[in-house]
Amino acid sequence: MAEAIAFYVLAACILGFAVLVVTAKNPVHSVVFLVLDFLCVAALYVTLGAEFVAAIQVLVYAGGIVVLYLFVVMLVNVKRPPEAFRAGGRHATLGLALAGAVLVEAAAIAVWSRLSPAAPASAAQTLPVSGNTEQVGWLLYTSYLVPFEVASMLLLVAMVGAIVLARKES
Amino acid sequence: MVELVLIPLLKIIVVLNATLLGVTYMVLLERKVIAWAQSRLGPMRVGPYGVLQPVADAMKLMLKEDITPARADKWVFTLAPILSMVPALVVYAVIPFGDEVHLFGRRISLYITDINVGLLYVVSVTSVGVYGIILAGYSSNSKWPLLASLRASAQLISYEIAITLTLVSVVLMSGTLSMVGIVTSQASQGVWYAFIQPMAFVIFFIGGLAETNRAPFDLPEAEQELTGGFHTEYSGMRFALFFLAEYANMIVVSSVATTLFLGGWLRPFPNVEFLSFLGIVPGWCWFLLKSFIFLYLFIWVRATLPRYRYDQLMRLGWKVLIPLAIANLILTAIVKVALA
Amino acid sequence: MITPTHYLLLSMALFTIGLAGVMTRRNIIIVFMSIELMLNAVNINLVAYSAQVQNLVGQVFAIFVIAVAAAEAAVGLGILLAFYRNKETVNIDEMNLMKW
Amino acid sequence: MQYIWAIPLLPGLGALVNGLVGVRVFSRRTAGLVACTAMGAALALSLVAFWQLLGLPAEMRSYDVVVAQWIPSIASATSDGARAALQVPWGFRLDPLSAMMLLVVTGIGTLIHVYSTAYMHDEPRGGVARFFCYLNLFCFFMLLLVLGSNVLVMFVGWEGVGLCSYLLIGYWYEKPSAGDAGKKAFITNRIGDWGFILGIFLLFWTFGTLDFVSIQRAASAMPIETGHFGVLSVIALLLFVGATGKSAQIPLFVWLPDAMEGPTPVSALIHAATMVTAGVYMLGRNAVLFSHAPMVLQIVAVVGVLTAFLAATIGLVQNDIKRVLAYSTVSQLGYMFTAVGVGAFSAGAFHLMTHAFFKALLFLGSGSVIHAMAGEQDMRRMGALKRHLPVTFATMTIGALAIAGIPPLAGFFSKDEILFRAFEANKFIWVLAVLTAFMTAFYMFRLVALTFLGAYRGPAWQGDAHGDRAVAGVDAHGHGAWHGPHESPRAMTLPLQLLAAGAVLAGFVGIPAALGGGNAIEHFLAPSFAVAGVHETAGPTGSPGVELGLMLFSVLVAAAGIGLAWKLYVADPEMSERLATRFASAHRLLSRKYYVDEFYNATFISGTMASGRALWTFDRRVVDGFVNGASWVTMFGSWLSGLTDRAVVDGLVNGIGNRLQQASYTIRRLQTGLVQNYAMLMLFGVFAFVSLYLFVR
Repeated sequence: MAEAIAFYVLAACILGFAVLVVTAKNPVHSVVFLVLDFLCVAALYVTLGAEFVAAIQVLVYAGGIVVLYLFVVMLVNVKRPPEAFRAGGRHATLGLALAGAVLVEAAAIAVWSRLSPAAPASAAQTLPVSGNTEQVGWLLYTSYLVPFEVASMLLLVAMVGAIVLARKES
Repeated sequence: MVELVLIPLLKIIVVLNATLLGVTYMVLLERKVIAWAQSRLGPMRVGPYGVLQPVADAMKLMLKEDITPARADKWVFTLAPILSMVPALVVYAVIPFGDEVHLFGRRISLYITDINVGLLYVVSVTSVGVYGIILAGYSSNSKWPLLASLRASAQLISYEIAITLTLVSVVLMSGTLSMVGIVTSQASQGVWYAFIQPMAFVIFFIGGLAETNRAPFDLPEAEQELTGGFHTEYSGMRFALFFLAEYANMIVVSSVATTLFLGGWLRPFPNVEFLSFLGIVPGWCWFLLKSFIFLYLFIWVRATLPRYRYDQLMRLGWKVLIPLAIANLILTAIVKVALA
Repeated sequence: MITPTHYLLLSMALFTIGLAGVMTRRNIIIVFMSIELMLNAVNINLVAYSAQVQNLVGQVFAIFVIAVAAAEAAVGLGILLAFYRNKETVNIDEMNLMKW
Repeated sequence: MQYIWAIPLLPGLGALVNGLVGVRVFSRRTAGLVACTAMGAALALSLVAFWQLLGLPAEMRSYDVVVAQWIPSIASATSDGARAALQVPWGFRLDPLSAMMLLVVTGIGTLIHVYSTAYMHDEPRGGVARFFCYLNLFCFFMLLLVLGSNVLVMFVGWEGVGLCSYLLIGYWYEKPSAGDAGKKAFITNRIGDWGFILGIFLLFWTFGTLDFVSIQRAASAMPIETGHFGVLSVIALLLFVGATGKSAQIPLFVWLPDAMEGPTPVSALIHAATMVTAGVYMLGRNAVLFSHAPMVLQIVAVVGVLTAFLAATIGLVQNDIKRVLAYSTVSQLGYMFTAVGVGAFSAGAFHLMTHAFFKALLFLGSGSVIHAMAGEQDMRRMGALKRHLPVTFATMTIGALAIAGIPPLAGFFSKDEILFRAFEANKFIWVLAVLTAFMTAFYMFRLVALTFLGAYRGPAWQGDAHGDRAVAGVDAHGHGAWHGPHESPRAMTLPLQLLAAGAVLAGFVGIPAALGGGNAIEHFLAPSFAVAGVHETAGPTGSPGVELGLMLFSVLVAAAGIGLAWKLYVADPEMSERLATRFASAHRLLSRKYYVDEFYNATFISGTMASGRALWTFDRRVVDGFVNGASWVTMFGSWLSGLTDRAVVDGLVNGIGNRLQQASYTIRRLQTGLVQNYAMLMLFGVFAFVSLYLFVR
């Protein structure tokens, strides 16, 4: 019951903020709604018992990435409104319609063909540690060590690339 | 029912009021201390020795006209103080003020909740706090607040990294993310992490100063150059909110520092037997004492040190603190593996 | 009772909203944000199913997705800044250099 | 004797040297020297070989030398279906007949070479070298012809001498008449050679071999085709056709008189002594075949005697000294063929030899006269040259007597041999032969009389320049104006004297039995024909009395001819004119050589021309029509295809190209470079797949 309430409330918040993110005229508002959206998503994670992911969501997304967006938004304080120029043949409405159609179809599929795995296909894997964070950490440092390192390398490369890109040529 | 709703509610009310009260008198304390440091008297008019000064300030702030600048982004302008206030208060949810106490025949733990990602929670929430500043600077549609907010956000993000790294090294020592767990682990290990992680402690303290925009890192509100920083355009209650948020953050930082490095509610040298007579003093007193010492350090530093230049700030953050923190982290890991 | 289907529908909706943003908005920064939304939709799915099947791999993947999102944001915004420095615009309609 | 292969080779080398080097660098003297040494060496060799041959017993007087394999054995079918190998070696055979010819060719050839050195010394330098080159080359081929041990080698020589005669007749090629004469000779010979080569094919087809001896053996095994006209007869006839071509018999004799356009030594060597007798030699070589084909022999005899008679009649009235000799040559050749025709091969060969001597003598003498008269050939403008050229006069008189058959000169023996055999064989032939003999005596002495006796009718010296010959360059030898007739230099008179000696003595090798002689030549030559076992008994079948009578008769006839000639041209010359006017038509007929040339012109030549024209017209009209039509069709087709190419193919290609271009114009609008468009296309794909999954599943 409480779970259902929490879910519906959070879902409503998530979708609402998402719509606001997309529709906001002012990029800064979009950013703000994005932050709120992410916070709601993090809350959803908490309800799903994924505290670690939730924390990471807040820390990385809300605290890091979106701040980056905000920076950029404020850096590119555009002289003219960015929406001024409108290129022909972009068919935004068609794209919108297609997105809606895909949503409807996928929803239909999801609803009518109960994609939910009935029971835990594989009984909860037994990890030597208990607690969400510990288990995730265990997985990260045992089974998924290589992907973990690869991800770290990716981040490093991305950082270097971003710095190189953003540096003023002089 | 009582267990599930009432007691946490009571705890929250108590903590919030205590915090706000503490914040108000923190302001008075700061003014007094700085006055004394500058051989002044400080506020003396309102009440004996100006003890009622905070009340007067509160009244003034609440009664003042709340101005919204023209062509400001109105509701962001409104949202900004909230965004900076809420995280500051939310953090208290995981701060363990003390051990369990027996009250009215109940065992009541002196903390609101103890989540197993407590430390991450703290970091995340504080990292969210930066939005208040940025949005405030942006929405007030004025050049000084914008610059201030940019500085502030950059500064916060930079020092957040260092702080997080120190926290990681502490977590390495404790083996848990739960605040209570950290304290208990210090008890079980019989030593404050300040002694076995002095580097982390120092870095955390400096980072805390930066996180809370305190001197010598108070560039976001450098009066001389930015006329008050990101909340230049604010007034009245919204300004009060920023103010409260800042001091609340100070308390948060000091509380976290106490929890992580000074053993929380533990008496000094918990593993020394002949000091066990100190045990008669309840743990929450010890906690408040340690936090007070931290707060006093904050004020002391502000009264003592001049302000950094912006590039110096960044150089310190990126080229000194972060490398030191990383080195400390690696060293800790090595030692830990070696001992284990 | 909340079944994974609910979470699925939620993530679908979120994804579609992000998609709509990508399709419609002309400010490239907002397009980026929409992409972040889509990534979050994916993450919701992952986490929801990992909770459903009592398997934490989903959360691990979510973390990887977040890391990748961070990288993407960093590089993408760096590109955006470079572009802005050259063309003084963030209008995606004026970024048609891929034609040549 | 094993070096006989070198005999032809030496003149060949000389020709090579003169032809390659001499024409450029040799002086007249050097060129002559080279040629003469080559011939001299050849003569010496052949003398040695002849001597060695004489040393052998009569039966085995046949010596073969194979220098190299010419045609390695090529399997080929023959008449009886048996597969024989066509295998032709460069083989030379020395046997009595070839030995005799060898001596004649080399001997007379050498003399004539020597003669030529003086006769031609007014020619331009390169010309002389060329002349000697040709001359040597002729000797080379002639010797090849003579010594060839099989028909093919002989044929090579045959063609070679034909070529050389063409070259030498046309030696003064800047003279149209000379060129024409050369061509005439060559083409006429072609007709004969056509028959010859057909004969060769048939020979191989029949016998599967080309070696003379093998052919003779094989042929002797075959029955004599008295009644019917078998393959042997065909072969013989074909070979005879070839012989008529080479030896200027009816109907192919017309080229020989014109061949007199060539330098006189050439006439002497080729058209009197050697080449023209090659026909006779060839017949002798294949005596067996002919003796097995009596009907062909009849034909040969008739043709020979008719040729002899007609040529003699023509010779009566000719005024050109060389033409007289030419026609006499023809008639003498006719004699030889008559002899062959009546089966007297050895007699023919004998006459061949003697005739070679005195006819060469006469030609060289005439050459000397012409030389003395600075190129004048018309006898009516000569006369009384006796005191100017005594040697020439003497020698030519000897030659005339010899040819007239006055004993004991060479001509007497050989000619009487032939007459005797003809008398035995066929009286009609004998009559004609005798008449010919009479006429021969007559015109020969007419020649002598007109040339050497009587009054001088020639131009006065220091007088008018003898224009026409000036062109030829055989004018007063080099220096200035002509100062009267004079004796020729030693190099010319010496051969004359030698030949005169030959003309006197040559006959004595064949003294008939009737005169108590052993007829050595006949016995000597016998083996060459003996293989065939020809029914030619050494001794006359008739009684010696008859033979003696015949001899006496012929001598009388000859004397009568001489007397008549004396009467007409020395006693009172007017009488000849009177006769000429009286019998104008006959005279004209004769002087026009029975209009044979005209006849040939009217029939064969113009016929050929007409057929050629017709063919040409056919060619141009029909063939070219076809060709052009074909080409036109091709062009039209290609034009059509080009049209289709442009219209259809190119149209298709360009059309496709244009369609593609327009399509790309439209499709390019898809390529907006806008990320969102691409994203939307992706989305469209997603939509499609989701719908698929949803509705199809």
